[in-house]
Amino acid sequence: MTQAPLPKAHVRCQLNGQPVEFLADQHMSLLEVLREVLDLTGTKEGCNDGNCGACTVSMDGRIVDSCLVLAPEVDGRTIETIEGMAPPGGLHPLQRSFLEEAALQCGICTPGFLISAKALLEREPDADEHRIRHWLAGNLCRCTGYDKIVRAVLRAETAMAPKAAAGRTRRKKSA
Amino acid sequence: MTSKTGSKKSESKKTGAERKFRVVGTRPIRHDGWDKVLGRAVFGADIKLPGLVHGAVLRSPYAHARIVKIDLSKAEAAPGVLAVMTGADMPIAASKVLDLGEEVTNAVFASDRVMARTKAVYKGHPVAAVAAVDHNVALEALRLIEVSYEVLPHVVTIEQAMAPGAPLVHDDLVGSDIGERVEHTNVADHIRYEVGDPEAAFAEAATIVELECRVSRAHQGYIEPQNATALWHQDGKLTVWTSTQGSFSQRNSLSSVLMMPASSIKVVPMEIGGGFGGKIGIYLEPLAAILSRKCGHPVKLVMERRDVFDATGPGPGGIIRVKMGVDAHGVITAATADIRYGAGAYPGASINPAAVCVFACYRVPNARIDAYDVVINLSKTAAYRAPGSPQASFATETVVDEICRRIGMDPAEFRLLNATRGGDRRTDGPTFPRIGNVETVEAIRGSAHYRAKLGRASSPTKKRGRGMASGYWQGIGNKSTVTINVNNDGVVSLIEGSADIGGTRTSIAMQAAEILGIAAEDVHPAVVDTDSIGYTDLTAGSRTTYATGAAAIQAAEQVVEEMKKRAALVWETDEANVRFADGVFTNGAAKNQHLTFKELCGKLDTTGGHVSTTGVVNIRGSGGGSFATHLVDVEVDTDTGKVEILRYTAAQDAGKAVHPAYVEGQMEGGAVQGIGWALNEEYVVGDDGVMQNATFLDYRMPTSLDVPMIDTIIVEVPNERHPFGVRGIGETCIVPPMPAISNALRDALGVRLTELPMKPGRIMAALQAQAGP
Amino acid sequence: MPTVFIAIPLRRLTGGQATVQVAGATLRQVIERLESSFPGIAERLVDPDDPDKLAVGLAAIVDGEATVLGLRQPLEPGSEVHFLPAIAGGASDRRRGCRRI
Amino acid sequence: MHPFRYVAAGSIDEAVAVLREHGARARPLAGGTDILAQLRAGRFELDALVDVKGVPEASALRLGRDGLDIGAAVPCYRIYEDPDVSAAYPGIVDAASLIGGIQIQSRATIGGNLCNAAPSADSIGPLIVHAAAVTLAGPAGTRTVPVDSFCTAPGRTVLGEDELAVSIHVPRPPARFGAAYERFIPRNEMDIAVVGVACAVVLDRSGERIESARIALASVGPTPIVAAKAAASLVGGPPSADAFRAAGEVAADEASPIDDMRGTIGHRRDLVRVLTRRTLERAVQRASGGTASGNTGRGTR
Repeated sequence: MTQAPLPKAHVRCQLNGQPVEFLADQHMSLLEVLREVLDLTGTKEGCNDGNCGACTVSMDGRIVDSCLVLAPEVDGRTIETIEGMAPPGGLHPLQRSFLEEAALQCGICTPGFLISAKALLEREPDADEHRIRHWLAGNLCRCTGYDKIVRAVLRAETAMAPKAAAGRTRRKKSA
Repeated sequence: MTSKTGSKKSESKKTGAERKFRVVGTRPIRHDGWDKVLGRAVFGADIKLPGLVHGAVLRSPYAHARIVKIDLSKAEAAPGVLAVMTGADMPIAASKVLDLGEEVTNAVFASDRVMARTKAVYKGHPVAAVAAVDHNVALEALRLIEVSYEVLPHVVTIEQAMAPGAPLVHDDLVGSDIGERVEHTNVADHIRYEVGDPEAAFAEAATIVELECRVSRAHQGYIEPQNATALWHQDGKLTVWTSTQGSFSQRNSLSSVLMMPASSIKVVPMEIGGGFGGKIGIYLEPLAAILSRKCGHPVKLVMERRDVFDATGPGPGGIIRVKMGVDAHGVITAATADIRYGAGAYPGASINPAAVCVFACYRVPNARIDAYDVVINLSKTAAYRAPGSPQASFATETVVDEICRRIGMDPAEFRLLNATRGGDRRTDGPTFPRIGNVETVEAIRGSAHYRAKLGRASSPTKKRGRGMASGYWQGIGNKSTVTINVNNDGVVSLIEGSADIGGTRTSIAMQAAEILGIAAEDVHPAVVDTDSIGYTDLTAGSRTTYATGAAAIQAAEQVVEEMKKRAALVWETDEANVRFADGVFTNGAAKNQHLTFKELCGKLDTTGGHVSTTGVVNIRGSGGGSFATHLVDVEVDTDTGKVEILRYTAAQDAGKAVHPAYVEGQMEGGAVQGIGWALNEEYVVGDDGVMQNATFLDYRMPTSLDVPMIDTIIVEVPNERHPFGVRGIGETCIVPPMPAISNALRDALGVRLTELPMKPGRIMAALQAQAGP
Repeated sequence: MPTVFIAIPLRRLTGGQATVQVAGATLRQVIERLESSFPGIAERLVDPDDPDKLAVGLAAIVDGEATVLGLRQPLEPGSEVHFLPAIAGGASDRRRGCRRI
Repeated sequence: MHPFRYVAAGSIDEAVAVLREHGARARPLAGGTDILAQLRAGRFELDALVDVKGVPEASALRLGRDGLDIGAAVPCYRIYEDPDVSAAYPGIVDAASLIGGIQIQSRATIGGNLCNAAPSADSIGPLIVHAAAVTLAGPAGTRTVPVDSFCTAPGRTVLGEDELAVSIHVPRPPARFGAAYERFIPRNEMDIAVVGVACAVVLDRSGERIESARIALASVGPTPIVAAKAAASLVGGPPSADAFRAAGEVAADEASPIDDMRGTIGHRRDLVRVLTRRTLERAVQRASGGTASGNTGRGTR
């Protein structure tokens, strides 16, 4: 404990479309940096060991648990968090469908689910219920029982690809 | 996974006369929704304050140990450390703790629980805490605190704790055995209810079934860990920002533990990331307060997940024996229950609600219920969604299922034959008002699911089964305050003190909107701190939409009365001539004189100024509580013991569903929590008294891939105690899933699982026992 | 006259009687009359620190619902009174180590 | 967490130099999904973590004539999203798509899974039945160790303090080869194997006889267990249900499970029987050109 403190890591990355530069302890997680250094508290901590998905962010287009990424590792990377999801003044179709389907109760897991679901729909815009459930299994929700979350993702698929998906989703979705 | 996404949502079963609603029963977007989907909602751990510093808590690694010595010197000297505290800093003097006995106040236990003084009585029991310039410095400083422990023998099961000569969790605990004082015991309480003569009735019964069930303690599993930020102001006042189910009850607890007047404490409720009963008690708040007093900064403490499992209160585990007898027609004639719950390290498992709920679904003319509150060296249990009911009801509902099999009666018919109705006496004495028990059974019997065939299993080694179970939670009423401020633009601000965990801002705002004849969106609800609204009881006991809703209705009705006066001024007529309906004021004494609510709001400044009203309620009881009946289809792999939930339907009495989507959400979420408790969730405690699976990885809560869509049927039997007929619905939904799944497994496999969780290894062991050696 | 249902731990004081008819227009009056018939029962029902309150951890269920007025709860001639452990709702945290009934 | 240095190594030499400097107080960092959780839980403390994702040999995924080379820092998704690898190495893809959830698979690596040496590791069994070997680099140069002799105890391997795993070589499977991995978990995702079984078979030309077989078991011993007797029982015989069942019985005897929070001895032996049978069926199906792939990470149903 008596040795001199380690120098901080100097990190540059793209964050929600903007270049960002920060200093962080070398052992800090991306989650800590987002919440404590950059004041982006939309990304939540639920377990700090990669088992709840509340801290999910996108890194170079892939979802990761930000609690399991070290701050210096994001140097040169592209990070997207919940704060960067909506267009200015609006909502992403998933954000809207989560509201319309009442897909959140307490809301603590919601940012993580939204980031995960967005990554899924960017890859598989017509993912079916099973695929959605599989993709979202790394995100725990304790309030909703997942029913309305899955419905919200299905609804967003329709909203994002109205022509292609309308007929199929109508069959899949509840009245 | 074969969920039926095409399944119809929320068949609604209406019963009884109905008021015509314009807002209640619709599905507006929740008011706090935008902030929550944008990541802007500020939860407890998100708070930032000028000068904020961070803390960490040192916890006992032992389940039971005397604290011989704590050396803080190295931690205090470490760079960046601002304050260190131990139990010696807790305001209640040590000598007062020795006064434990009949005069003990629960504040002593609450205080003792948040930080140990002389001995640690559960693994994870705080023994010291540090505030430092950042969280990691605080964590590192914990490693510099030297604690010498004398490890004591522990008891972590009910059998261990009740055994003759068992080590005592508290040397000075005074227990009560049906009112008789007992010393040197781990049984804090034994209560009994008795009606009629159960032994005589059993002697006459045509069929008797008795089962002993075991239930693991189970954690609420909220995703947001406990957190608290406190600032001890220079003038002696205290502000606490925290995720809590009740800011006022939190204030009361802090007042007792910190020995300061409640009025000197301001509790600011942050957005709360789930509670389910687990965020009622105080954990970190007093520690943050004392650290703040010592260092002069606001101090933030956030629990780690491991500590959430180790050191906060899950629902209790228990051993429940239920015996029930029926006559030749299948009518219940007698039942007894022996309920033993492990309270954790301090008394207060939910044994009384267990006793109230254990037979609540059935008419039982001759009954005896014994319930025991047993202290053990695990963290003190807390409320968990219908606290006490699921464990006891698991035994009752599996016994009922066995009786149905024994006498060859359909389980829905059996329930309809024996169900409690309004006017029936509960086994604990009082009579039910109008209730919806029968109606939930009828709703299930009438559902598409009930009529559907089970279908063939997906492979030869798999077997399918169907099970039904009912459940009850009583709920509470109590105190709530709502203030409505009317704005000139026709929008009203609704100020409340009820923590919103699952959308109650909206369900309360909708009730005010209904009275005011305006859109739900034109009521802007806000949950405020304890200095800014009148006393409001906690968000628990299924009370918020019911009781705070009633306060909102009262406040809105006062607004209408005042606005009628204003309309009379506008029209220069007598107030008695002004009528109000559907959001429009009309002058009964003149033609074509009417003003919408919004229009009249524009004239407030010229008719006497702003309008502000406050509704204050203190409601006796819940109006009978809420009943539910669930139906589940399972498929079991007899090679591995793995269970798949194929189809699930939940019917529950909501009285009147204010926002049906959030009523469904409660039913769906409760069912899935119950599925978790039924199949996998448990505390695995080692011989060392330490929970071995204290991570989300190993605690095994259901993921989205583990459950199907949950079909819901909202039954509406109006609550006579609420103006709109609303019943609290948040809790009952966790009661039926565990027995429903046990009953479905019985149907599929021919074996009875009596121990929760019904994990694969247990199912395989049961199948092998059935097959014989 | 209101009917008071005597909880099992208190029946020792009532000579085993499970229900007792007691005159009284409020809970306080009923408890006072109970005390005169069955000495010692009041101290099991009333908070020793506040004579307006029920004992800690105790609820009085009057006509099916818990009273919120404590001993000032008005009673009807046909009222039913049960003294039961407090249900505590979702709020079982605030319990004592030892109850009085 | 005890503060540590983060070093992004650009070459094997750089990485080895840091490991040499710190000895037991430095470790390589690949996906980090195990080591960061363990550090935070206080299981051990380090003075340095060497990120090897920038080491070219460790981040390459190469499918060549002689087989597959999986850099130790290659995350799972790169394996299962590669159609050629998926077609040629379904047993390894089975494991790569089972580890954690999607978030974890973005980061977690087969190399990390191997070096973490958990008895329950999902990828080690498939590597063993694929006869894989791991290349280690240290101050004295590189050496190659067969995966089946890499783990020595729970969390322990033959790796020296100043060594790191660089890549894993999986030989090109012979003709009529099939492999499969299946695990049992109580949930359907985000769980640790109660038992895992990996099998590989080579059929003879007729497809009627098993020419060779390998079976490896996870979570039923301190290290992955090679069920050699069970595998031997199959050789020369037909790929029949009876043979698979018999092999399952032998494998259950070869397992040495313990009771712990994730399962009991009895249940684990039962599961070895069942999963051996099931994975053999799938491996043979794959060896015969069937399409028994399409794992969605859902564990045993």
